[in-house]
Amino acid sequence: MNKEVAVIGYAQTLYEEDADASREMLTLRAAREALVSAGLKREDVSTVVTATNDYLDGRTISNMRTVEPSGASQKDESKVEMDGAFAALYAIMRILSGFHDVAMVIGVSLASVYATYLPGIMILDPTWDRERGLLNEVSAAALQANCYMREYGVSDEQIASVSAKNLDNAARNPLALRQMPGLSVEQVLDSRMLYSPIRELNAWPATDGACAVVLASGKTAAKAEKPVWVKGVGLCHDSYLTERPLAVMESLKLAAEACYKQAGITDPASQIDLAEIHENFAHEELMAYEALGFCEEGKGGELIESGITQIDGGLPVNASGGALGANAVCATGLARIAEAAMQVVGEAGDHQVPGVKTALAHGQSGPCAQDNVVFILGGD
Amino acid sequence: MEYKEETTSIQGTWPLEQWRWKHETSVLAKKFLEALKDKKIIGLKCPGCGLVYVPPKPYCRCLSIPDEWVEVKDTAVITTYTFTGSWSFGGRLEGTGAPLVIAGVMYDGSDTQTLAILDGVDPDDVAVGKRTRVKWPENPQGGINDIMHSELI
Amino acid sequence: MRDVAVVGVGLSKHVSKRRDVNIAELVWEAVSAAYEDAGLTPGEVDGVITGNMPAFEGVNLPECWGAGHWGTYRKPLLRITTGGTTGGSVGHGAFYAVASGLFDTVIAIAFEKQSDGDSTAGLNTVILADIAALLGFGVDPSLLLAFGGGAVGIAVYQASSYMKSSGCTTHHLDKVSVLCRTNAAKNPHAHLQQPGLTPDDVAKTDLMQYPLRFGHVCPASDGACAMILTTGERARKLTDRPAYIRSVASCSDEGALIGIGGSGTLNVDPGRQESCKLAAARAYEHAGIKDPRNEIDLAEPYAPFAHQLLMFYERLLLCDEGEAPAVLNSGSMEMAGELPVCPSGGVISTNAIGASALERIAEAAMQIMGRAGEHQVQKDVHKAVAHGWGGMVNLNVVAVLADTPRG
Amino acid sequence: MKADEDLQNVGRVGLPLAPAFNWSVGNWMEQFFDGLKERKIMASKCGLCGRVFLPPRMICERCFAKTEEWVEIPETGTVEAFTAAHVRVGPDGELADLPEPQLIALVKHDEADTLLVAGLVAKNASAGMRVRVVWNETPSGALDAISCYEPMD
Repeated sequence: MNKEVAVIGYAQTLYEEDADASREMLTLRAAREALVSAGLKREDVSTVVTATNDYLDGRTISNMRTVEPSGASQKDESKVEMDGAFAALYAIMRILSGFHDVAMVIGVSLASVYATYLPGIMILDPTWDRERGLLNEVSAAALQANCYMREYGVSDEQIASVSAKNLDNAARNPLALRQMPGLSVEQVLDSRMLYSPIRELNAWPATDGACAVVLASGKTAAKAEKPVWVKGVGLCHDSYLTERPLAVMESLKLAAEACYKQAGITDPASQIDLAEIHENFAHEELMAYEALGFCEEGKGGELIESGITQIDGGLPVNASGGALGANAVCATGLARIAEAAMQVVGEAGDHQVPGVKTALAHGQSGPCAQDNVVFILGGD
Repeated sequence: MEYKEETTSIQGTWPLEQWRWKHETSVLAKKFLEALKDKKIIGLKCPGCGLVYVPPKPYCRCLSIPDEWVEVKDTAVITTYTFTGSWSFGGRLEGTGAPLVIAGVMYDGSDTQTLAILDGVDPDDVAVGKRTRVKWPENPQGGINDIMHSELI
Repeated sequence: MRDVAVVGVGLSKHVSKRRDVNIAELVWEAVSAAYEDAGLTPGEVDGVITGNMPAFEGVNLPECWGAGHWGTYRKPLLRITTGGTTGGSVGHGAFYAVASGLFDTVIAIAFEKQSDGDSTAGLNTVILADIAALLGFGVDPSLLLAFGGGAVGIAVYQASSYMKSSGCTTHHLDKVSVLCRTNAAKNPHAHLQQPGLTPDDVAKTDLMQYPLRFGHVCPASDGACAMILTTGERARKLTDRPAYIRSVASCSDEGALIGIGGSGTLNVDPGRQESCKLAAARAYEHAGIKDPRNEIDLAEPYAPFAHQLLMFYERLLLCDEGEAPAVLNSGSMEMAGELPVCPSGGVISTNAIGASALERIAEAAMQIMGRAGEHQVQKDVHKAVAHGWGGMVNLNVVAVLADTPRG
Repeated sequence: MKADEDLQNVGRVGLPLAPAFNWSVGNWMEQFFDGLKERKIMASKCGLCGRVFLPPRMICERCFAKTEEWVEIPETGTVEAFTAAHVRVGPDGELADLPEPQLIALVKHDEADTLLVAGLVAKNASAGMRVRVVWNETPSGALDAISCYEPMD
């Protein structure tokens, strides 16, 4: 894509364990701040795409009450019931169609409202897995981690070093929930075991929060102070978790291929300056390295060991702390877009990586990262 | 394979009893209800667009936060109405006699509607646009029931 | 912008209980019919837009386990859900997917299998969060059912408000039910098919809550709808008469749990539906339609309750406000009339909720393509409008279709 | 964490409601369920690509064709992966510690192409180990007919 759509504003609320605010108020805060960031008024926005989930929010039509606080009153509003990164893709479609000029995208959820692991169980095959009581997001991810480790000889230490890296990075991000400066691999491996090999610090923390991103057409974005152009997008859905090889993220690979093609990326490891990956569990980041072409298949463990993905490495991944640092479901992937854009603009403060020109943002949805979406963002 | 018109049903639930919704309104309600004890109806006015929300609401469609408490009148205009039929209350009203008339009313000075029961009113006498007044109890308790009943003026 | 056209439509048969299939298998029936209608295979489609109203089935993200049945193997997929308007929103998503240039051919899939859940409980989850807020105001929970309009919901407030402003009477409501359900008798996919139904029959059904009787209200259906959209260029290769989607527009207003909750304050009367007028006006403008009353040949408004067919006919700018009851009396809305309304039988005859608004677009497309079979209207349909309604009386979606591209 | 007390600005409320569901499993799963009653494991096979679905699926996702062949597959298989569960999801939806770890295995049955998840009772579990089904002596239905897997001696 050549200067057709750009991120022109973004905002995230503070990620908290138990926010002293309703979902609507978090939405309103994110929307207001994103408009300020974009230098626009509510009237300038023509379409709003929210990302919420009825089962998380405990109500049918979960977008019903986000209409007003997202600024969508009497506007063309829709809801993507996936992560906010998918909602961003929908907003991009709306802008590319020529029907809309400026789009607001908001993802929000409050883990303190819902029973943390029940919505994930409700995704499972209701005719078999769901009521058998063994699978949930964490146990499914543990089975995936074991498949991956077995297939490629990846170690517990390599997986733990993802957590150590991201939670240390999170300590530089004032909005992150789980900030653990100097966290060591040993400390990660000492944390509470959930489903082997997944320990508490290998898994996302239950989080309250919202993220908003303002997107604009090329014409409007050209007038913006610091447009971050969307250079490529790609998404893909994979088969149900018991019907696909779990050791590889095939749908992420396909999403990345489509995205790279649009963005003219032929050598991702050298052309991309920074990546924000939606890793619900630490091992997923290693699997994503491979699917995104940062390294060869099976070499994710070696890549983290090389230090390249550290915040001061050649290809920093999750300088923000990633989903391990904060995971307000539905906002998490969108926050990766916001963080990637922030890095390109140079507004990331203590977790700013110098010289980021091209950044990758990734979002996922469904058990064992069944759906994936990838964006390449860049400056002028 | 023998094709069955009725196959096994698996039972499951959505255990919503585990959800805890968060609302600013529950906090705003306290002030609103307290005012009812003095037979006063208060709402929140939006600094952005001037809309007056009764009952109070924590956010406005213009993305401002209504923050000014204002008093509105207890007289109102009917905006819509309904009355109960045999299936209201899941059929529990069947055979109990007079229908219950419920109207949407907009208090004078407010920009929003709320619901009021019009006691003993013949549905034929109700119309959108007619005016009502709150039937205050002698000693308001500071609950929504204080303004739940209105009469036609 | 690229032209976007419908090249295939598929619907399952709609009934109250399909217990021989699971959700995924039910949806497959519509999906495979759409592929057959379009003469395409899943391999020739490069994206999937899907949605339903999940509280009815109790399954979160049902495509995660079910989409293998829908030809989605390793394809881009977007799940869009917006309550009653879900099907319309899915159709709009499919439109934008092609119009954006990111996808050439996509399939829109929307469904509901209400017999897997308890429809009333499903609907109640719309307002539980609000009820939780109401309790903060000390509202007597036993009154909530009546306040909420009993089983009919806030529609009763909307109905009486509309009837007051338009002069529509309960007799008109009876006639709307007759119009739709006798049309439905000619539609093999429709749920309630009542050939020979008379207004008197409807008037004799029990009153649910004033002014709505059982005969004025939709059934709860199990059913699915799928629609294949592609570029104008490819559509012309696939069929002689594609149905172009000229434009889509939606508009969301404030949720209307009348008052008290504080979160739904109803600045607008539920009978006004300004958001429908706004959406319609935007859609007509984008579609290049200046005079909808004369240019539109057929309308598929989303009307699960009888009064809504008339109300939305007005709000879709097809006549002046308050005129629809007279238009109904004139016979113009009938299948052989000047501007047939819901020849499919509409939502009052068939309501698999998440699918219903997509079915409005699909039915309009079928009429333009001349593929509606026994319920094909007599006149040539050049331009049609399809509508969806939902949320807490606050969401409206509109699509304008035609037999020619925008030009 | 989810106390019902009011904080400064937000109230939290729960309601004792849990919508119930009954999912009809369809004729393909029904065939599987009928088989389990007789301790037979029935899988459906795609006539085009030969892929064998366990549990059965009506449609082969790769070929978009009905899987119309049925095969009875052995009760033996290979552990693709397993996890030691130190916790489980309690009725409140949160993770609760188990008194001792339990193994959960992802098993590829011989002759099947998709996977089943069930408990694994083994002293020295390892990925790639050969296992067989342990049938539940008193199943309450199809869902618990397979009790767990045990190592093949």
